[in-house]
Amino acid sequence: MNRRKLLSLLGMSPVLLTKASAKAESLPKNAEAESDTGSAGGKVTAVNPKGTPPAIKLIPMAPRLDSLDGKTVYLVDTGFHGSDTLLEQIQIWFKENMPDVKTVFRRKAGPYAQDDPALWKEIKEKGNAVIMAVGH
Amino acid sequence: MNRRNLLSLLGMSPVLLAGATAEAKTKAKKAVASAGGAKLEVLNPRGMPPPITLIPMAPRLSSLDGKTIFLVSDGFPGADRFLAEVGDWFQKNMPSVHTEYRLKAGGFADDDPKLNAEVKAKGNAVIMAIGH
Amino acid sequence: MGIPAVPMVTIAFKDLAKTNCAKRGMPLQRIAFTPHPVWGKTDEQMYAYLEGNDPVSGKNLMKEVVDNLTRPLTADESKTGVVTPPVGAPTFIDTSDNLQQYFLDNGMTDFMPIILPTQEKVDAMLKGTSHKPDEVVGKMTPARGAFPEWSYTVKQVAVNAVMAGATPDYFPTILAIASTGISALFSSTNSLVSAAVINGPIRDKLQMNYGIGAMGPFNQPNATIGRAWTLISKNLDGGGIAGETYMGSQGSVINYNNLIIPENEKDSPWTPFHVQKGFKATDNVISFFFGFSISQGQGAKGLGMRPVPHFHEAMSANFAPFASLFGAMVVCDPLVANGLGDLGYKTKEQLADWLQKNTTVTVKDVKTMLFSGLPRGPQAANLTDDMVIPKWPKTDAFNFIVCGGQTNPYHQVANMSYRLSVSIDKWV
Amino acid sequence: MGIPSVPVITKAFKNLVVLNAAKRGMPHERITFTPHPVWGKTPDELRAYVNGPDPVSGKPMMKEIVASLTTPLTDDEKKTGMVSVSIGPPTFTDTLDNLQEFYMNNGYTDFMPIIVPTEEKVETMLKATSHHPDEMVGKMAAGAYPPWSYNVRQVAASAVMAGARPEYFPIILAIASSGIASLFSSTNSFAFAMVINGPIRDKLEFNYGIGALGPFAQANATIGRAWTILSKNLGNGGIPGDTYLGSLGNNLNYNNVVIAEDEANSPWPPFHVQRGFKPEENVVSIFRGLGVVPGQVARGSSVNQNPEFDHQLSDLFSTFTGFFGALIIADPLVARRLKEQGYDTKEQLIQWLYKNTTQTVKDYKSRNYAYLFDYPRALQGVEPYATWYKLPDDTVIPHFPRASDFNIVVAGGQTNAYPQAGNLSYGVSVSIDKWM
Repeated sequence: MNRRKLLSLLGMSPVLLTKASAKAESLPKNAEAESDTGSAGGKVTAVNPKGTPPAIKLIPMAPRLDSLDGKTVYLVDTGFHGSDTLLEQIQIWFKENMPDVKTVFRRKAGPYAQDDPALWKEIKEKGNAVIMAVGH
Repeated sequence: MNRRNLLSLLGMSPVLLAGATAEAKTKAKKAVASAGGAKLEVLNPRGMPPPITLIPMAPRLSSLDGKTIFLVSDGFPGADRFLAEVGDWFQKNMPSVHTEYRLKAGGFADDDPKLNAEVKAKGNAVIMAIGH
Repeated sequence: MGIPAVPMVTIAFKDLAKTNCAKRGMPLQRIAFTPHPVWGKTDEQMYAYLEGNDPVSGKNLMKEVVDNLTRPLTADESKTGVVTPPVGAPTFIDTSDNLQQYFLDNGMTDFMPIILPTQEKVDAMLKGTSHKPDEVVGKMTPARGAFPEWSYTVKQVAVNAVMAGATPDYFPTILAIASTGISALFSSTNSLVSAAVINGPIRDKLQMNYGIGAMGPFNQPNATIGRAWTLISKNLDGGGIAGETYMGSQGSVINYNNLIIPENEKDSPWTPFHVQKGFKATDNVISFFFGFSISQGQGAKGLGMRPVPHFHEAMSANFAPFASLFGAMVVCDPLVANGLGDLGYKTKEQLADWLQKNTTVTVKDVKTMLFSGLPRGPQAANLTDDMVIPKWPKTDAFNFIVCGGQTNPYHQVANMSYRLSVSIDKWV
Repeated sequence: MGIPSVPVITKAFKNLVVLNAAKRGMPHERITFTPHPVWGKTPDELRAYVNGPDPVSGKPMMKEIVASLTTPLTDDEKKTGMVSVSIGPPTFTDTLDNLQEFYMNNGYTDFMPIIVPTEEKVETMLKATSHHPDEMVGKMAAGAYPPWSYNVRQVAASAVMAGARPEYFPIILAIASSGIASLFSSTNSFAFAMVINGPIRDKLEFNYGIGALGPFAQANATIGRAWTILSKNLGNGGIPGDTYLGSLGNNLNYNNVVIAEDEANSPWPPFHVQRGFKPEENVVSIFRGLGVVPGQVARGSSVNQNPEFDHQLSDLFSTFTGFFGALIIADPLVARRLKEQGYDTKEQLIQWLYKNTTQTVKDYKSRNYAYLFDYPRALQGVEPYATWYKLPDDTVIPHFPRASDFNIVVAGGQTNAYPQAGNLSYGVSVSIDKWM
């Protein structure tokens, strides 16, 4: 599935996103009245059972760097099995292919969905970019 | 639940049983109509139960004095010890009654023809323990 | 037998005992009831039962036993003849709301909404098979030997398939289930569960889910075929009546929809299950399992081994509380199956071989397990308490099904035995 | 953070991550994918991943990462503002048969027949509570997603669909108010349970006798089912690959584990009273974890001996993860037998089980959940994990970290002295009366 299709599943049309409009489009159509073969005869009106999703605040991405030369990249392990080994291999890749880049490996403390404010503070002070490994 | 309700759940009315008729009466009532909506006709989802042959109970003894009673366990946990207590009770209360303990072979729902033959040959009555 | 008999039944089985005697032709059987349970009671407590009253009749228990053996029979008790229990009218007419309620009140559902089985919908279902509506499909009982078998036709199965929410293209699979006569609501005080493994191209034709959430509520064929099995187990054999034809003390949630496991054949490194059982890869087959529930394997030791998880050790650890009465069925995510392949288990048989040898128990422990048995035959004499023996004597206790969405290398383990496989194609 | 970052994700989570980034306000987030899985792969195999292509874009993985960190942002990527998400029109009109199919095809159901929620039926449901149809009931998310909110009317629609009777509605509202979805987005296929206490059990004819957990009563069946349907509709849960990721799935998610406690036949105080409620209050308590297993298989109860349920339960727990607790579902026969053995209170049994259910540090560390969940806590200094990770391998430690991880409820038809146990943790208890 491509990103456009995925987002429309979410009820977010790409058009909508580009315009950043707060107005919702009624995407799902009414059930079409098809051939009236059902033994349950006439038409009835039924309510939509869906809850109310929160409005989404768009977050601009952080500005990119001109180049990674001489920069410090933090490699952050979220704690899933195998992430540490993958990030080690990324570290080796930088050493071999972009030796000017300094890499720092950190395992995020706390469960995977929890923030680690101390780590974020450290990265903000000492780092220029982050690569996070998620999944296993 | 009393026996009458139970049997009618089964579709066997006590009347029916007493009459021992082979004809099944259509007992289920039509659902009663009430307000709202058109009526539909729908099919009964039930399968076909086999006919039941009534089995007359074996004639009773006039008294247990001097008779042999087989105490038969179905093999559930605790049944053996329970029947040992039944044996004790006869010894204390009706000492002329002779009791024989037997564990029925096979699964709890299986017949044990060998045991049946032995009981028939040597016994006058049976007490079976079921449950645990 | 011709010899007077009195069943002494613990009161928990009162309804069961009475209706079952009636179904067997002795509706007026003289039964004496004792308090429940006897298991776990001391000899003194049991003797007190005997000196006390029958909790149903209120009469002195042993006096009642003696009386039942000696009091002359009444005319009704001596009756012979044949009775056919009626199952109600062939059709019911009412509004859809009232009919939903009527089916529920009369024990014809799993207590959830159904599609009402109108003639039109049943006819549409019947188009899903070439078999004639009146053809007898099979016989079923809530427990073989304990209850009489009922029989049923293609049409009666179709009514239940409609009710479950199945579509006509699922019907051959449901007929195959019904043809085995296996009830999903087996009557035992153990709350047992049933599983069906589906193999062959029909999995994709029906768009069955063998990916993410395969065993959960995410797909129509998985959900409704499983549900249909429970509905036919109630309606086609009189099963699933709590206290009468269903005795599981605590019950199981799995009985609602049963475990429906289409094998993920394309992502599996191993032979599909039906091919193991002698069918062709292109055959459509449903295979049946039965036993004590299923549990998730990711809590076990061994799975967190680094860097490579020891799936086989985790499985063996997960079998620790299993009873040897039933076997071990393992549902492996494709990631697990492929991981095991990398570890050298190139076939299901190699894995079964390792697990049979390495899943062990002490003789002493087996003696404290209600549903596990010690080896029989000549070796039985030489067993000592501290001896370590395999939990299952043969590798055929182990069965492996590959299924899952590959989001995590997890497996689930079921203390369940394989029963049989039947062709779905035969019912198309 | 203001610092450019790139998530590196295994391909299995593609849909999840793209959708989740969008829900969190970054629909264009630059993501790099690796083949799946990385768990169980050797360093050499992972090296090949790093030197190979991103399996989604086809571009060399590391070049893509560097480019993501250094290519200037497009206008779209810099955008701010608010977007709302559509859930479609408030009603649909069609024949009952077509609506039945429409609701299923739109993911509103559990793929089984529903009662179509007509305005009339929803109105009837709403009469069973004094709360206003527009009152907000709560917020729910099926994982680490922005939660959805819902009012009394929206809960009523799901209740009708599940086949619930109006008198069940206060219980369904109480469940919805907890905000706990019964379909949780995790690659683990979690299970959920509820325990019902108070006089409402008899008023609504809950089954806590024979077959208590099975398909034998309308209240148990439809209230359990309503939880799953509302988790889909109100919490946006249960979309495979997006908000549901359980690899194998869990059969218990259809109807959930609904346990009405058999208070009358229990020798111990009912569960809600243990939690500080009065006996006459109606309460639903929620549990979550991995599932439920039967106990009669384990060691401790041969035919020839009297059953030892304490030992049996302890044995059964060997395969449980200590990450979740143990919920013991004792048949009244089991509970009374335990009382005869000397466990006068649930607490005494819990203390025994806590002390006698043990494992070695070596076995503990070999558990997947220890590495995933406990080790990061140990790094934060959280006890007992920080201490456990420092102990020698052969040290014997408790299987569950706290005695409070155990809970006991009594239910069953007394046809046999069997327990069941769930690897389930207590979440919360909610008043049902509040929603009458």
